[in-house]
Amino acid sequence: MDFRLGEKAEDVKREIRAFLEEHFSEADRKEAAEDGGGHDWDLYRKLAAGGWVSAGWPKEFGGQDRNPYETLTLYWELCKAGFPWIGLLNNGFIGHTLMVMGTDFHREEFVPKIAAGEIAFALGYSEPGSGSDVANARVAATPDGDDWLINGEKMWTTTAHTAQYIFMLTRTSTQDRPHRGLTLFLVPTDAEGVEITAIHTMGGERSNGVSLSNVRIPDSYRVGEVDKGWSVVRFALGLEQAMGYADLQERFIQNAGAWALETGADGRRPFEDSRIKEQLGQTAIHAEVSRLLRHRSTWLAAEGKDLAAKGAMTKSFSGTSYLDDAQSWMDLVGPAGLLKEDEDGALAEGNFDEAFRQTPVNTIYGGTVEILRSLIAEVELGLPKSR
Amino acid sequence: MDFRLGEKAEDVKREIRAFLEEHFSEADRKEAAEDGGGHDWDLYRKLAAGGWVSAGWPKEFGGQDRNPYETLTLYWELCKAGFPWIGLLNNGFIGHTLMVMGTDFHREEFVPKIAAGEIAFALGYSEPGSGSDVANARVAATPDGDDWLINGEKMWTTTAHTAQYIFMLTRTSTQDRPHRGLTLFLVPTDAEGVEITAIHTMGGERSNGVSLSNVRIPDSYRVGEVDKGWSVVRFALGLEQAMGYADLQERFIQNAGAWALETGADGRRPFEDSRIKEQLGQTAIHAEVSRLLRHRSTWLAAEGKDLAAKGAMTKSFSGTSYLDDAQSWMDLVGPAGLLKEDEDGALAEGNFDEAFRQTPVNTIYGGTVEILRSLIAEVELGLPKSR
Amino acid sequence: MDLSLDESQQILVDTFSEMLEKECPTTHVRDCEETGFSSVLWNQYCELGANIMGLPEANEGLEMSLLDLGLVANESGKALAPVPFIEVAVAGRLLAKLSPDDTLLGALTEGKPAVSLAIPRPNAIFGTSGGRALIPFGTLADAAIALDGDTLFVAENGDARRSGHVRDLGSSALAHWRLDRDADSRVLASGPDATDAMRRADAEWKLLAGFWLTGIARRALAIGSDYARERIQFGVPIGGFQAIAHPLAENAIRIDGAELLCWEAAWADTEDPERFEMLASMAFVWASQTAIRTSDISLHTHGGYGFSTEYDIQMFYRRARALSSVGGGSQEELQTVAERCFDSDGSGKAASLLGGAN
Amino acid sequence: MDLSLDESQQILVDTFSEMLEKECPTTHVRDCEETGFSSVLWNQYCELGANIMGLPEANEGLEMSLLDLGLVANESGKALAPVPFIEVAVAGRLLAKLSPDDTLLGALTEGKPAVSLAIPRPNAIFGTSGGRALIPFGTLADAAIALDGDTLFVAENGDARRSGHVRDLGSSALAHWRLDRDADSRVLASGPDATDAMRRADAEWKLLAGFWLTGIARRALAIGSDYARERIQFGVPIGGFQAIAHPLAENAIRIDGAELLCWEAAWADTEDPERFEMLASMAFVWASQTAIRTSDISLHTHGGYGFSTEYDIQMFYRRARALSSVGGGSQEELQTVAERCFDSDGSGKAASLLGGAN
Repeated sequence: MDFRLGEKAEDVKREIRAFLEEHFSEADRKEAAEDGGGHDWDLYRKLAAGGWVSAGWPKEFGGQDRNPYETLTLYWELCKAGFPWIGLLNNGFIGHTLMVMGTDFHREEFVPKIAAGEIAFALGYSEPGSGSDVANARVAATPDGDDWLINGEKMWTTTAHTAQYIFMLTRTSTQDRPHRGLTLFLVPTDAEGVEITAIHTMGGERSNGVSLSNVRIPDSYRVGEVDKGWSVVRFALGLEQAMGYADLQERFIQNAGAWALETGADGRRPFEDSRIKEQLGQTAIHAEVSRLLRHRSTWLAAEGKDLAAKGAMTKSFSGTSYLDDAQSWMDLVGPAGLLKEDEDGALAEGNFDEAFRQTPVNTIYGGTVEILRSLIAEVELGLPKSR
Repeated sequence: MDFRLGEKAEDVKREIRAFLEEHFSEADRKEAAEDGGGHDWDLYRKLAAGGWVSAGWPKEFGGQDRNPYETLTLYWELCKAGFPWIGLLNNGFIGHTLMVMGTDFHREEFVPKIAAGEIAFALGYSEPGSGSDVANARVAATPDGDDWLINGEKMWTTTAHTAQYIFMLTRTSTQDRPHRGLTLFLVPTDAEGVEITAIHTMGGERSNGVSLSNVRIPDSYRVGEVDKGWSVVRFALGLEQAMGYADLQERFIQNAGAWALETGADGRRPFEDSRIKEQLGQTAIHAEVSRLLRHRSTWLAAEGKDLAAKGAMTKSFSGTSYLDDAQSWMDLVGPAGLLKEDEDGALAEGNFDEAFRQTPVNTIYGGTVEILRSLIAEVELGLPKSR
Repeated sequence: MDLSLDESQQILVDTFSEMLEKECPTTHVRDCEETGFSSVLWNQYCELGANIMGLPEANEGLEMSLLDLGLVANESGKALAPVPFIEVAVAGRLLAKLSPDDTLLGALTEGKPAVSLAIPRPNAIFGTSGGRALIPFGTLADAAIALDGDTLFVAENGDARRSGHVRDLGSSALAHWRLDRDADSRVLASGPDATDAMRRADAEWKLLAGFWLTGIARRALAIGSDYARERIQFGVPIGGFQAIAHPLAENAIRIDGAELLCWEAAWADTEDPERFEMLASMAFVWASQTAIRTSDISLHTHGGYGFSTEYDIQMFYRRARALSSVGGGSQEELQTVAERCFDSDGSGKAASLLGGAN
Repeated sequence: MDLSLDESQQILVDTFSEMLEKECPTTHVRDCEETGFSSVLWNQYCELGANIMGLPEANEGLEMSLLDLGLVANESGKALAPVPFIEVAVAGRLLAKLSPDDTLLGALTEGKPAVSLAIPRPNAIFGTSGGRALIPFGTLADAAIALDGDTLFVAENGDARRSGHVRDLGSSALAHWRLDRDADSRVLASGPDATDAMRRADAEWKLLAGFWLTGIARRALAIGSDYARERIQFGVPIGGFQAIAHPLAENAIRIDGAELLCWEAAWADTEDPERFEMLASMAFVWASQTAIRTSDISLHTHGGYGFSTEYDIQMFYRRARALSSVGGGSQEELQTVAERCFDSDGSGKAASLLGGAN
């Protein structure tokens, strides 16, 4: 038994913290939070220059062959620091996918550019009518000569406005059950017929709606076999679910703790109140359990073991416990907790307000807790399907 | 707007408290709790002698024509005092049912004896295979000449071991949907082929299983039309759901409060701790809301208005909030909370232990919270059926 | 027992409900997100007499009951009305009692949102800075009433006291005020008169906030239920899934409970006065817990859309939380509930207060 | 990173699991409800060396790790074994450290459940009577170790100290003990040595209780899931209803979390000692909350049957609650978690402790 992530991961932690120290100022953090788009080209190119974009890729594709614990640490530190890292996450995944499932053309045309930080991908799974029911995607791809024509509406396509391509789930057949007629394409965001509209959210994140009108895509931009896209999507969602928000929970408990230990204007420290201590204790436990579940997911993946529903557990627990904590804290800290960062008198750098606004969606995107619980009930407990 | 139950109810409260003072000692209370059967013939006859058994019945049937607020108060005070009142409750209901839906034979043979405290009825709805799915009853009643033969197993037939009759739901047809082939009979507990087995529970209540083997029942013991028993059962369950446990919640908060205000061996009072105060506040609110919901159910019934799902709301809220409180308190009070009444060092007369053991079933019997929530979702919110 | 509104109460509800439907659609609430105040809408309120409802006739008031005020607050909550109805009502009643000739009362009757109050927090979990407080609608008020020890005073010259609008989660028009008892302040009362009056005013604020929060919850539930009936996933309306339907149903119960509790507290003001302050505290806590939970559940029911600023439900989620926090939050108020339920000297009060009106 | 048991650990688990399956069916637990102790089963434990596992070789012990002890506690929890495994282990280790030649150690190695301890409650919500405490398995022990201020002592002559068995919710073999420092007591340590040693012993007790509670939860979940798969209502297994399936699934996650947390704490004992006491506290709280919730959900899944004494699940429900309460309960321990997470002087400790082993 060993709960350490290992020396290499320790090194990554030091290196990425040094990188952040050098390239990511407090002002950058606030700007990223204000923008909410999850991707910043200037910062991203610096990451790429440091080799971080392809860190987890095999050396043959120009990567650094870093182990899953190193990648975990990279993501963890960036996320916790408030770095706009969604583009990195997407690109890491798409790069991987293209290396494994792509054609030679994909590997030559896209992979090196991703590694170099020149292009970025957004993920286009959700649609207005298919949220938790991802397999119900209706954006249609119909053959037209050697090309495909794509029509429909995508939703929640985060980073689409800064990315060059969308990795898009489309419907190519309605003959069989819904998940047997799905195909993936790389859709250039500057292609004719693509329109991108900002979707702003309560949490401050900016996402996008994407409208597609007779968008012509060559067959060479198709990824994987026709009608066989479902397994790719499930794999992608599985990766997301295995992560959770333990990094943000760690930041939250550290901020809350630091605030509680400060002496207030009245000469007392919140830490002296038993209710504050209880809430610190509970929040710390939630953060620790979330971290352990995420580490376990990483360990299972590193060992090549079947994750079964362990990934779903990671996200479900982390999403609900962080939400619970954000809500409990807000009730505890009185009106000053409502104040936004930088407002006079704001507590814990506005983290109480921020967490209150940002945590509800954690129980939704990348798989709602309802979907995850049904999955866990089936896979872990052998209960019948409960949708 | 008027939140008072009225003068008459006030009178009942005084009278029944005087009755309890005279006839129901602390030793009686402990004996009733120990026995757990919910009915005591000695005490019951005294109640009947005071006219309480038929208090809510019309005068023409020898009742006192008391209004629903008076009946509410009667039940409330008895329950809160720990009086074994389940027999009274069942008999009040069966008496009513026989007056309204019974034959002349029923009204002459049974009603006066109920009022006199001579006979008692148990309710026989549940079966080993039909709990929340009451309509799925399988105990079979088959015609045999002018009689019926009854076969099968009943479960959770509380007071069957002290009652003369069981008001029993049986299956008389399997031709149509489950709830369209149900018929009710009065089954004498001393009839040949009836066997009653004690079921003991964690909460200390004693219930019964009833096995029926070729039990011969004359057709005159049938209540209501053949195959039309479902509406009777639904009505009965509706009455139970409109009650809840607000009386017991009131007792619980009063006991907890009295304990918190006592000076302990260390010279401090638990009330001085902010966590104890919070829990007292929350428990008091739950008790008040439960009381208000129950009063509303009573008011709606008194006004002849449709209860819709308001009865289900009463029981669902009361059952879950009392359970939550019992669990929260037990966590708060440390090991001494585990001790049973009369043990050296037990807290609040053992009420913490008692509530912890008794409250879980409140979310089950008379309609599980799941069934009630589905009903509320359909009736109050217009959502689709969610079973 | 009578748990219905009488005719005049129903007319009051209908009047405000209709006005708000017309004048305060959620688009209007959105337009006022930055300041948290709509002067246009407040004028409508004043035209219906909302500013003088709770004042005595001697102050040109309508002498309406707390229940009437509560019904208006409830409708306001449903509409998320960005107006200082509660503060004006409570501060006005407090002034009318202690300083019936106050010029500020004149300002209130003219429809100016001139006075607010510093809500006392005797059980605050951590201290606030001495002499400084977040005042609801403190961005607008000329004066705020506050308690300092056992002295109740009016802090005037708001412009000099407030340090600008601070942005908050729920557009609560909050401002920090210096509450020094300087030349721009005057004493309203001292000793037990002062603490009694402020405890009473606090209970009124809490009760009206309870009504308001119940309104937020009621509307949030309706929005969530509508969505659950209409949104199709896996080929059926999501309201048919127990995981969606049951939490909504549970909150339907809680909201009914909050409404009954608010009504009972307002009714008790005149009919069972010994229980009034306890019930007002309970109503605030329960309505807070209910509004926060219901708006959360309804937001969640919307899936990702609930999170989008284009949808209304997130405004309910933020405001439910914010209004409760402005009053100190539910956990803090629970202590007050306990103190009002139980005589700390262990006398028999608890049994009678908890036993209810009967 | 390696989150699996090694071969010897797996053998240990299998050994106890097989023994318990044979010697401790729930019928046996039922037979011991009155006393909360099975001498027959305890003999089996001793035959497998459970009484000396945690002792040093110098005391004829097996010097096994806390993780090994935890694995045995976990299996014991699954079986609801009525034996003082935790108390004997913790008290024995404490004695071995401070009083290696103690005659009580001899009694323990002979298999007598001779020593228990008074679990300290520095954050007790209300006071316990001075010099009197509820001792787990205090019905059997000859002696109990207790802290009095900064003096750690052994209170001997149990027969004279205990006032009989008190019946409790979870058959915890509790007895009240007088803990006077009289002629029948002797000092083990004083000053920081004493408080450090007791804090350490408390952490060990809490961690082993965490393992035990995790075992209770794991088995309770299995019982509830089995029932949900088999019980038919409305024509289908009830496990197909989200209202039944989702709470079970949620607790499956919590149990995995509790197990990981217990493992991490036990591992940290030697590998990350600075975090050990913090993690032990966390493990106790989380396993408590998880076991209580899981056993409640599983009981509820059974419908009325869960309530019947004939079904096993109610024994899990009662014991989960009781074992947690014997340790003071989770809410009390949360304060300890916070104190161990954060240096109260605000130094940088928090960041490093909370940041985990990495």
